[in-house]
Amino acid sequence: MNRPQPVNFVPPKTLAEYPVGPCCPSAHIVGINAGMRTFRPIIDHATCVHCLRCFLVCPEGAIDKSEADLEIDLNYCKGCGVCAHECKVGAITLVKETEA
Amino acid sequence: MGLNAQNITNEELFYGHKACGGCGAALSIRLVMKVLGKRTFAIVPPNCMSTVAFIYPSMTFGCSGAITPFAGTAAFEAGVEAGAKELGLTDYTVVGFAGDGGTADIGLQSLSGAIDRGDRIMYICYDNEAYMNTGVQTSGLTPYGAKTTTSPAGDRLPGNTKAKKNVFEIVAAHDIPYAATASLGYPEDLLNKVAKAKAVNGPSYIHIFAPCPTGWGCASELTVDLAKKAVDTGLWYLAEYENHEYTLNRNPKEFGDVKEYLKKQNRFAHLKDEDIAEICRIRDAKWAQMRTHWNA
Amino acid sequence: MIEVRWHGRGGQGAFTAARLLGQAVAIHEHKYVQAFPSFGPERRGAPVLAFTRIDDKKITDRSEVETCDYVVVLDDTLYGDNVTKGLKDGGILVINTTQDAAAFPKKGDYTVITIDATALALDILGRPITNVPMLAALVAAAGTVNSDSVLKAIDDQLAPRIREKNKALFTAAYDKVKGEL
Amino acid sequence: MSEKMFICSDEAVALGAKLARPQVIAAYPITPQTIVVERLSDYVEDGSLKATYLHVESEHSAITASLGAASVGARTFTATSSQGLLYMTEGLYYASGARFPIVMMDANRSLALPWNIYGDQRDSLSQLASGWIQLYAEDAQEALDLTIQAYKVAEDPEVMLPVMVCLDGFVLTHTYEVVEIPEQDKVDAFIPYQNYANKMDLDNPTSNCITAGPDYNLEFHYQQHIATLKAGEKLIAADKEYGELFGRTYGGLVETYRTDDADAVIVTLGSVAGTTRCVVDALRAEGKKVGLLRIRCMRPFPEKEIIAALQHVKAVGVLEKDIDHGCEGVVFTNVNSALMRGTTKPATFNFIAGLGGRSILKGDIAQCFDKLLRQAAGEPQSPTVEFVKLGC
Repeated sequence: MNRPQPVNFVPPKTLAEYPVGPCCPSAHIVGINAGMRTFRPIIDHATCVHCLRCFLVCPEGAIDKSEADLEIDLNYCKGCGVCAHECKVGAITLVKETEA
Repeated sequence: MGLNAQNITNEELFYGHKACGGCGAALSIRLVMKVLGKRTFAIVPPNCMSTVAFIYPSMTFGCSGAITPFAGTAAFEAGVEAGAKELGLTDYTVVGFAGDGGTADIGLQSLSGAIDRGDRIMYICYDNEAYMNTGVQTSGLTPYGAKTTTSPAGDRLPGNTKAKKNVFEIVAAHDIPYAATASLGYPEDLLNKVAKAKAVNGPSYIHIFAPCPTGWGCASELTVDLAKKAVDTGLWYLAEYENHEYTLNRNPKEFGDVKEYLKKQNRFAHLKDEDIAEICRIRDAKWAQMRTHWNA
Repeated sequence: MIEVRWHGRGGQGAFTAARLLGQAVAIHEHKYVQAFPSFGPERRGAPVLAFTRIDDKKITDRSEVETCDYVVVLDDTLYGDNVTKGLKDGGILVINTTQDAAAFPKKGDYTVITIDATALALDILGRPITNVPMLAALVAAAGTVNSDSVLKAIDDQLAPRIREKNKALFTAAYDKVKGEL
Repeated sequence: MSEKMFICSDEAVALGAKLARPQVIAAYPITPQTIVVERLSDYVEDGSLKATYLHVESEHSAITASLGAASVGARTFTATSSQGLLYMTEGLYYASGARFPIVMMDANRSLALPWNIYGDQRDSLSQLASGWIQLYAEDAQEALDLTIQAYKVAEDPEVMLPVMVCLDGFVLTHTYEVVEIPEQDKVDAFIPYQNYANKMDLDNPTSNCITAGPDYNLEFHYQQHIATLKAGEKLIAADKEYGELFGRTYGGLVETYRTDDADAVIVTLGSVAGTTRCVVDALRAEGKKVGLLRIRCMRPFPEKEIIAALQHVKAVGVLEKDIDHGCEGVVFTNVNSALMRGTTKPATFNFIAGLGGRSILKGDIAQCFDKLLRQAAGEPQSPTVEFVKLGC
């Protein structure tokens, strides 16, 4: 998996610890979005033809193409279903999170 | 060979945002950033994207970014560009990401000014056809017949009574070096237009058709599908303006089923057949003009 | 403190005269000066005022000029009560006119100096621009400013192509008034 | 050697700005600010100032482009007036909130309606809460000096706030007087360019001008408040250092004139202070114990200085060119509030004058003093907000 990871953020306690005005390092994600997900996409790697349509159209960028098999970053996948809908070979199925 | 899913970077520069599932705006930014890379100043007015991307302490842009006053996306960009140039910075892109309201309505003045001055900035309009961040109000880019919270549909009105403002051609009328329309339904086309815009030594503009499942009242998995159908039905078009000329990138012989496109969206659920006929009439008039006057 | 009020019409250069005088005494005679126009949008032909305040010490007074030592009128069609208003006893009124001083009956104990600056300007500049000859007339009549300072100010402030002619015009007007005093 | 020039305050500000070497200038013309932007564009054109001049399409864009330029660490200058300042309002709050050290000249001009181009101070005084350091010049020399000092204060790492240099429309902007022009090398040494800690940096990307929810918002404002107060000390220090380098000091946040033993003092700001000084001298010559307190800095508000100078005075009048309709003059509100914190409080009176460019004559000011002296002599005066020279 090669996706940005959440940082361990310690809230500033003193004025000196606050940035000068509201600014912050970029790519500074705090917490995960998995809680927004009702359905979880599951890739059937045997069916997948690696066309990368799902990688391309994922609004989250949660599908990682760096390995031989595509991986989904479940920390940030919201389960919107675009990947499954756009998959031309039906390699992605959505499973209810409670049943996954 | 152009950019595509195979050769585009795996690196994400818009990641971990709190947008709704299936957000077309977020996908637009994500794809654009893949082409622009990390040496980018991303300027975003107050809209859904700044709201989900810049909440202290959670920052989802991987590049430099800032929230600008709503009406001033292009002006802020112009300032960044001028400052960066004066400080001797090289090899960077200044891009703005504004929605349809931030572009066609409140931001139009500053967009016009920046294009007119020839500032080297890129401006992306992600068009989801209403003010979504404030709860789906009509914008200058809301299409005819769409129901919003300020263009209700009832016995007297069919929802919004105006066709979309033609921002692409307003921008082109400045004789901008490069402008294009795009759709999330054709992501490879979008990537390559962004690459083209990035290379322009002057202002460039890309107008992306970007569905909003929440605002449109449709299933979240339909974002890309609806964006493609909008193009296939002729309700949106893929075009470019460069070298003082318009070019139509897709010129379908036959349009897809408009009713099928509309009926997947709650914002159009109320439309009667005559309203749909009016939508088709607006479409056909636009295509007749484009096919006559533009390179196809 | 010496206060000068200039009456002209928009486009005649009354404020330029006020500034030239200011430049002359401020930069070349090291005095303290304020020069300012009547405020607001200037429209060609409309009556306008300009002011010069001169003192040996720093001038902090920013109020309107209420009384003045010298009044300069660039165009005698502007002559009226507002021209003589506030003119101090012992002061000087300088008018661009073809008429004699007697045509401007005094309303106080001041001196009236007349000069046909338009004729001089037409003769030397070829245009009826009377601000420089009227400045010359004032300098000649008042005697408190060195004419060399004004010639230097003309060098400082006017565009090169009009400098020499305006200096000639200044000298001509200055000599004429001095000769008649 | 410094050079003396006979110029107006607009030109003085343009020269001050040029000496400060801004890298970006973004401005939109408005009377009576226009001479500033005309001169600056001349300097950029003739190469005497190396900067990018952005001819923007509105004041909203002028301040927004300034935000953009400052956000990458470029020294930035802009100028406006009146309606233009109001049109900038949104961006003013961005600039101070983002802690961008933009310097702006405001040519004080009345606000519509009634439509009016003449000088009063309703424009800048309407923006006291915008978070900008707000300075008021009395003459062209001070306007130039403040423009340079503004960068010193704005860019101080402990401050990092925008500064508005205000000067009276026409009365200053269009009045020519002798101004001493500082030497460029000395100005360079006084305000060397420095990196902004909060800028966007390509090599270490940051997100700027961001959102802070209820859990962090208050702290950012507290931080900004502390920095604004700090700016007061920095201005005093800058004035002192400037004096050592250039031979001119103005005395900090307020300037007092013959207040030490005064029974009656007029508090005012901007060019009318100069006229008041003449009136003070005239009345002193008659044996009347009167004085002047000129506020040079409205934000941060010089509470301590005002209490120290005025709490023992019997009657204080605030003479100001603005009105908060249905209340009182804004300067009066501020002065009164400060005096409430003193050990004793003088009787205070508010004089509204000069609105829409109405002239303030020496006699008008003398009448204000007359009211204050009567009060001081034990004859209670009406506390009602008084419109000076009201014609109805």
